[in-house]
Amino acid sequence: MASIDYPLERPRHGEKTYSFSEALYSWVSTVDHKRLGLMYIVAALIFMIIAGIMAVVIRMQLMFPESHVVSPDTFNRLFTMHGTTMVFLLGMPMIAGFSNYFVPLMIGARDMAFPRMNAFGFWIFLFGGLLLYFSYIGGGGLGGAGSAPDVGWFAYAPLTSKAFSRGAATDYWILGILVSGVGSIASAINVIATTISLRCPGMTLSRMPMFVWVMLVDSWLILIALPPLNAAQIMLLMDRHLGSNFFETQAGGSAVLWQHFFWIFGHPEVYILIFPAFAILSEVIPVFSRKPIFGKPAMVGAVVAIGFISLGVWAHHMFAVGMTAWSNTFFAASSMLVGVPTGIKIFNWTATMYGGRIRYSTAMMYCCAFLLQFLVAGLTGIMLAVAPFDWQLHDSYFVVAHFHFTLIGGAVFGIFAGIYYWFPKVTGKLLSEKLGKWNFWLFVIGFNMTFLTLHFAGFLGMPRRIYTYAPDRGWDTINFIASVGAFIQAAAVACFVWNVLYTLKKGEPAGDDPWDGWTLEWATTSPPPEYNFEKLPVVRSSRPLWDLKHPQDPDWKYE
Amino acid sequence: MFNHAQLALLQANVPGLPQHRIANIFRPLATPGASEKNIALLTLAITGVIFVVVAGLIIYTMWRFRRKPGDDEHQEPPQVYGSNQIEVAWTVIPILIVFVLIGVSARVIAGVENASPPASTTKVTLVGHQWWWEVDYPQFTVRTANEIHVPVSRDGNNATYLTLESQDVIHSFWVPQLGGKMDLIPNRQNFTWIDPREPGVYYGNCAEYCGTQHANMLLRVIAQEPADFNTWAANEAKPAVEDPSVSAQKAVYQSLSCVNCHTIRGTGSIGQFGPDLTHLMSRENIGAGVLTNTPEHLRAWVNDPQAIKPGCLMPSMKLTDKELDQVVAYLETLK
Amino acid sequence: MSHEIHHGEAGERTEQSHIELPHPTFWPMVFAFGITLLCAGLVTHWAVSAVGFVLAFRAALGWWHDLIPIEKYEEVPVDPAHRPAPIMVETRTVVRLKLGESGHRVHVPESARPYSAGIRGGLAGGVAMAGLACLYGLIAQHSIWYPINLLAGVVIPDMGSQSLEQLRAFNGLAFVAAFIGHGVLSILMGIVYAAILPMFPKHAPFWAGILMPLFWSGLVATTLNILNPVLNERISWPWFVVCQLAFGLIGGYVIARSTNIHTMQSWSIAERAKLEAPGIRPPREDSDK
Amino acid sequence: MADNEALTADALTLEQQWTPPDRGKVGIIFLIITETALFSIFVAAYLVYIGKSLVGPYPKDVLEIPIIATICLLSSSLTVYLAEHALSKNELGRFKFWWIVTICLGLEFLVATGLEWKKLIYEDHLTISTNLFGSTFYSLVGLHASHVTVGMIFLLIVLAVTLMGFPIQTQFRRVLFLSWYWHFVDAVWVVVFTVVYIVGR
Ligand code: HEA
Ligand code: HEA
Ligand code: HEC
Ligand code: CUA
Ligand SMILES: [Cu+2]
Repeated sequence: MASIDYPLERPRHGEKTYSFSEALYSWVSTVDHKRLGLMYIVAALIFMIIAGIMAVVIRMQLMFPESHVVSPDTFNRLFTMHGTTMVFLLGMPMIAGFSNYFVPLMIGARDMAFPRMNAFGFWIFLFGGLLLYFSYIGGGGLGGAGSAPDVGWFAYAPLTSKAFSRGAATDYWILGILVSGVGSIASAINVIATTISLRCPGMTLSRMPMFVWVMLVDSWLILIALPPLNAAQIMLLMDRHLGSNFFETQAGGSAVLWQHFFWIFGHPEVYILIFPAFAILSEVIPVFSRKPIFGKPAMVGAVVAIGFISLGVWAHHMFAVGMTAWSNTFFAASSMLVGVPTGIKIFNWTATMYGGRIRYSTAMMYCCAFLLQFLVAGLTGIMLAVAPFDWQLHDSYFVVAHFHFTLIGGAVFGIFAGIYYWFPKVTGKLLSEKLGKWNFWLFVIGFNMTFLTLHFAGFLGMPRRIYTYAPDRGWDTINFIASVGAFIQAAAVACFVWNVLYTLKKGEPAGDDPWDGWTLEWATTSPPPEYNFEKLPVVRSSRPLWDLKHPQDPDWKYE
Repeated sequence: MFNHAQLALLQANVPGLPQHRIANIFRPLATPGASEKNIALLTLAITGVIFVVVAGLIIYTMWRFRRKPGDDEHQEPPQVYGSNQIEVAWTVIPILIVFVLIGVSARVIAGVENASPPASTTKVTLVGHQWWWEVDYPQFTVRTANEIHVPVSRDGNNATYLTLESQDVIHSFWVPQLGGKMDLIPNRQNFTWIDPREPGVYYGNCAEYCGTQHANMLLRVIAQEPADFNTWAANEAKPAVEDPSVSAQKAVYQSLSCVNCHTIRGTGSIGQFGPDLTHLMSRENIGAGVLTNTPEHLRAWVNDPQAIKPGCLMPSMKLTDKELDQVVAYLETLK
Repeated sequence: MSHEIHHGEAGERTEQSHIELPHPTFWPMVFAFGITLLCAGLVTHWAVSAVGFVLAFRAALGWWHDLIPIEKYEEVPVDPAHRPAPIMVETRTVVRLKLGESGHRVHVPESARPYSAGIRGGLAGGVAMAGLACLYGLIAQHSIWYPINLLAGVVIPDMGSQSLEQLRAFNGLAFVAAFIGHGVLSILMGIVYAAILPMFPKHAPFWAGILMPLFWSGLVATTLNILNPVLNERISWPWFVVCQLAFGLIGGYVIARSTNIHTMQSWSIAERAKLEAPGIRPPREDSDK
Repeated sequence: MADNEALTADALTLEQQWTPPDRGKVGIIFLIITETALFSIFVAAYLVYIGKSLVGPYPKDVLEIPIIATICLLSSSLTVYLAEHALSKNELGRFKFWWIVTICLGLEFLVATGLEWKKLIYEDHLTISTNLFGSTFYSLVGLHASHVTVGMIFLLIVLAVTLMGFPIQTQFRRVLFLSWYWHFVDAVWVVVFTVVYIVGR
């Protein structure tokens, strides 16, 4: 068995061509963490394009008041599937993908702790996602008119009860996420076990790269946060199929309880989604600034703090359900407190760049854009956390703008930075910088056109999830600009796709260590062999490759 | 299908009442909205300053430390690992800011939520339905739909207290210029209050996704001088107008299944599923704000509500043209 | 099964011809598919679940077989044509932070005020400020509780509707709120001040003690109607500024009086543990304290 | 170069001392942690809905404290420990004995639960859809019982292969982890028992 997928620069010894079925077989039966990681990332990107196209349709419908691009029900399905896909089928597998590929390489291991469970995790995520999408065909029950879920990505009860959500659409939503959630849990356990048990000699916890640290905390958050969602979904499934009454308000059940359970998951989830970006920035910024990460212990402390505080802020999504003044105050306070460790991260990245010699490749540009956009996102988050302000902003387009700033300006920009940074390692080819710049600027401009403006729609009272609006409410210009921005974003993503395809065909060879990096993955070939390292490395500091490149002046003397 | 853009131009105004269509949260005209605006401004100022300082720092760093063409390629910059002192500073300063914000939020939260109703106040029970609002005035035994009439509260001592309930799924009451939202949740009662300072029609939307026609679950709060409000309420409290000239048409209405879903007080029509039609013609809008209440629109609505508000819970009744004319003629007398 | 693992420097080559890796298997994939079908049966047809169950069951057996009695491994040949380029020693030097010193890898600053000085300073400033404020209360309103109640107006909404009488009287909740608020703010301010003091130029600390409170007063003045409406109505600005100045000067004085200690941040662990031979860095006078 | 010599020596000692924790152990511990998170939500739902049922039957009318089942389940924790201990000493006979005892105790628990449910359903007419008590009771106890069942299946598999002559000593690690899982299931029962039969009544 050998790799057959990506074109390699160096001819492989004794390479032979594989037939399609052999290739397929080698992919479905692989337990190699790199291939699985790659499959995760590719699947996630495909889901992102699908959900992105849905977003473009949403924006087309909202471009003008009273337009009829899609019907109300279709619109509701679109935003539900868009949100659900982006969160569960882009965000979650991205985490698994990046950590699968790079954690073993960075800690000097040959594979993940449980390779077979790793494969299982990927496949069940994929099948779960496909099951969700199967609802387009089977949502009305076999033979019935099909339809996808239309209950919003947080599926508030009792809209999801049998009485208000007929057909099987909501069941598909539950099952799809439940099934793919099993994959997330499996991969999280795997990452934790790998980092704890498979570190190469000398890789103490304090020497572990920031990337690995953040992924470790992220996996921990997944383990704590996902089960509440799964539990609530199981209850909902029982409500719908066995007639239990958890969220049946007619029988005394509580609609608010679902919200608590969902957000006990949901808030940590948003940090789960942003953490990979944090992880990637913590690797990319130092390398392109030519300096070690500033205040590593504080950075580690900050992620851990975010991981813990974020478990206690969930009800800031529920300021309008009529909680007592005490609860509202408590959740407002805890939400604002998350800003403190997050601030530490922003400041420390900036300080890493300060005094450096910054090389602006596309990866680094995405990092810088992240810093500025995520700053805006975080500060609008603080506004939302001020409960009285949130009574106005809740469920308005301001919230939509806030979370796209965190999710695109934050998570997606971070992921793109990571892709530009590690693409040469994974494929042996450098992505075109020229196309990369196009991709970057189009994305940044389009993104700000869409979502900066949408903040103001929120100020003018525009609620979210409306399929249409009257022309006299003062929302039309804003929505028009936002929609144009969405097309520009689509062009940006298309640029990216083109860049990847083009590079795979004709890209420049990258060499093993194109960025002059410091972590262990740059010590092996691009792409790495199945066994990663011929000899498992021994490390003495956080930057093992610095030590080798500067034998006179190694890090280990100073840490 | 209807061209809504054209219809919107026809929108009739309540004579003399300004229309507050642009629901700008920074132009509040009631106490809760005003205190929310104040704290919003404070928050915007604080976050604005943070943004300017931090973004300035980031941009400066990005520019100042970029690699320049003339740089010595044989040098790496100094390797600085960190600084506890600076890090403490940028941990503690945000804590300070957050501490202040928490204090102020706590006060405003309690101020709005725990305000006790003054002795004389209008009480309204607002019940959410998929996709319309039932408005009850227990003090006046009035039940109407979609438009919430309240007295103006110029000096703030004539506030209206709303009890929020829901018949089916969660909805949310949001009239931005009057105040923030409060959800209407089945199997639970929520409370909120508004005290519009100026007469006018305040626009708002249902702010919690509640199904197909969530977008067309619009809200209007109509703030009137107390005298006008009382006149309105007195009229609403009466049973439906008996107009002998339309008794034939009334009979047609009553022979149809409309009566299963709609109430017209004083007649045999006692359905509870749809909006109360007793004083239908005193309303500016039909279908929770999708259409203005003109005879043509009314006819169009009764003819085929699904064409106007697709998915709404009133079926297309498939009336003959004749029946349609008669039913609408009857409805038009319900002043 | 031999399970040797060889360690070496990153990128080092091995003499082994084969490396053991887990054997590929498709059973996990089939298992996942089975489970998905099992669930999908709920919304389609029970037969789908049945097929899913059979698949999952068969796959579980297959999976176990890969693990038990021993995990299946495959021997992957080490590919001599596919080896990382050796890691080159870089010729680049590293810029020193200050010329002539060894400090090119540092934690800055090298010496600082201890945090305890910050806490002490913050407390001293806080006490001074509170004392002055109470003095003002005594003189202007014949009650030391008056300023305390006003301060509590930041968090307590009904302070605004209270009469002058009530504001003069002792109010337990207000006292607790004001005490905690004032105390925490004072201590945090002190810590910040101590932390950033070494970064000021020489006489700056003194001026900071005066300028910062003035700046702060200005900020408060513009936002006080939102921050604390009660205080806004009743504040006496001269006293307010004096109280702020008292905090700045006294707190600043207490902090500035403390001596710098070495942060030792720039020392390597070996040095800190006194393991490293001398000579790596120039000797210092006040190494600890 | 002195430095390099120091390095090599350093590397060698590192390699010898480097014994990170067993991955299986880490895996099972974190599996237990997520399961705990899952259970805590069901427990939370149970607590929230205590006394909220609109119609009967109510817990105090129909629930009887399952003393014997509880004793069985809790003592099975001890027996599984004894079995695993015996296996670590390579005493196969004792292992088999205690393992079978464990299985019997677990089975007794499951049977008791089944009988309890049968009584509740057919005599007291409490089903999952009757009221909130029914919903939360069956789901929480059922979730626990399903975990017992899964544990039981694994216990039986181990027993079966052992009786078929498979050298189970070679799988000591896996048996150990299974016993940890079993302890976890017991610990959860303590919580469920407290919540359902003591607090909830
Ligand atoms: C990646 C995802 C992500 C991230 C990181 C965040 C980060 C934050 N979010 Fe956001 N949020 C979402 C994704 C995210 N959010 C999503 C998806 C929703 C909507 C879900 C839905 O309804 O569909 C949402 C909704 C949401 C709400 C509910 C709004 C509503 O529905 O009414 C609130 C309310 O408090 C909130 C707050 C915050 C806060 C305080 C942060 C903080 O963590 C931000 C911290 C960062 C900073 C503050 C900036 C940097 C700090 C400094 C420069 C230091 C100085 C700063 C201070 C002293 C303040 N978010
Ligand atoms: C990671 C998360 C993520 C990401 C990246 C995005 C990306 C985008 N989102 Fe979305 N969004 C959510 C998460 C996300 N969103 C969530 C959670 C919700 C809430 C859902 C709910 O309310 O339930 C939401 C809701 C939401 C709404 C509100 C709907 C409503 O309330 O009515 C809108 C409206 O403008 C929107 C727009 C967009 C747009 C324009 C993008 C763009 O950035 C998309 C850009 C990407 C593309 C455009 C890809 C297209 C690619 C091509 C065209 C190339 C073609 C190539 C090939 C064929 C190979 N999103
Ligand atoms: C199955 C129940 C049902 C029947 C039968 C029904 N309606 Fe309705 N009707 C509704 C509902 C529900 C609404 C609210 C729709 C919305 O706004 O989403 C409504 C709204 C209306 C309105 C607008 C009221 C307002 O204030 O917005 C009018 C007028 C009306 N119906 C008239 C009729 C007439 C006339 C008939 C018979 C020919 C009829 N309805 C039959 C359920 C029904
Ligand atoms: Cu009602 Cu949205
Ligand atoms: Cu949140």
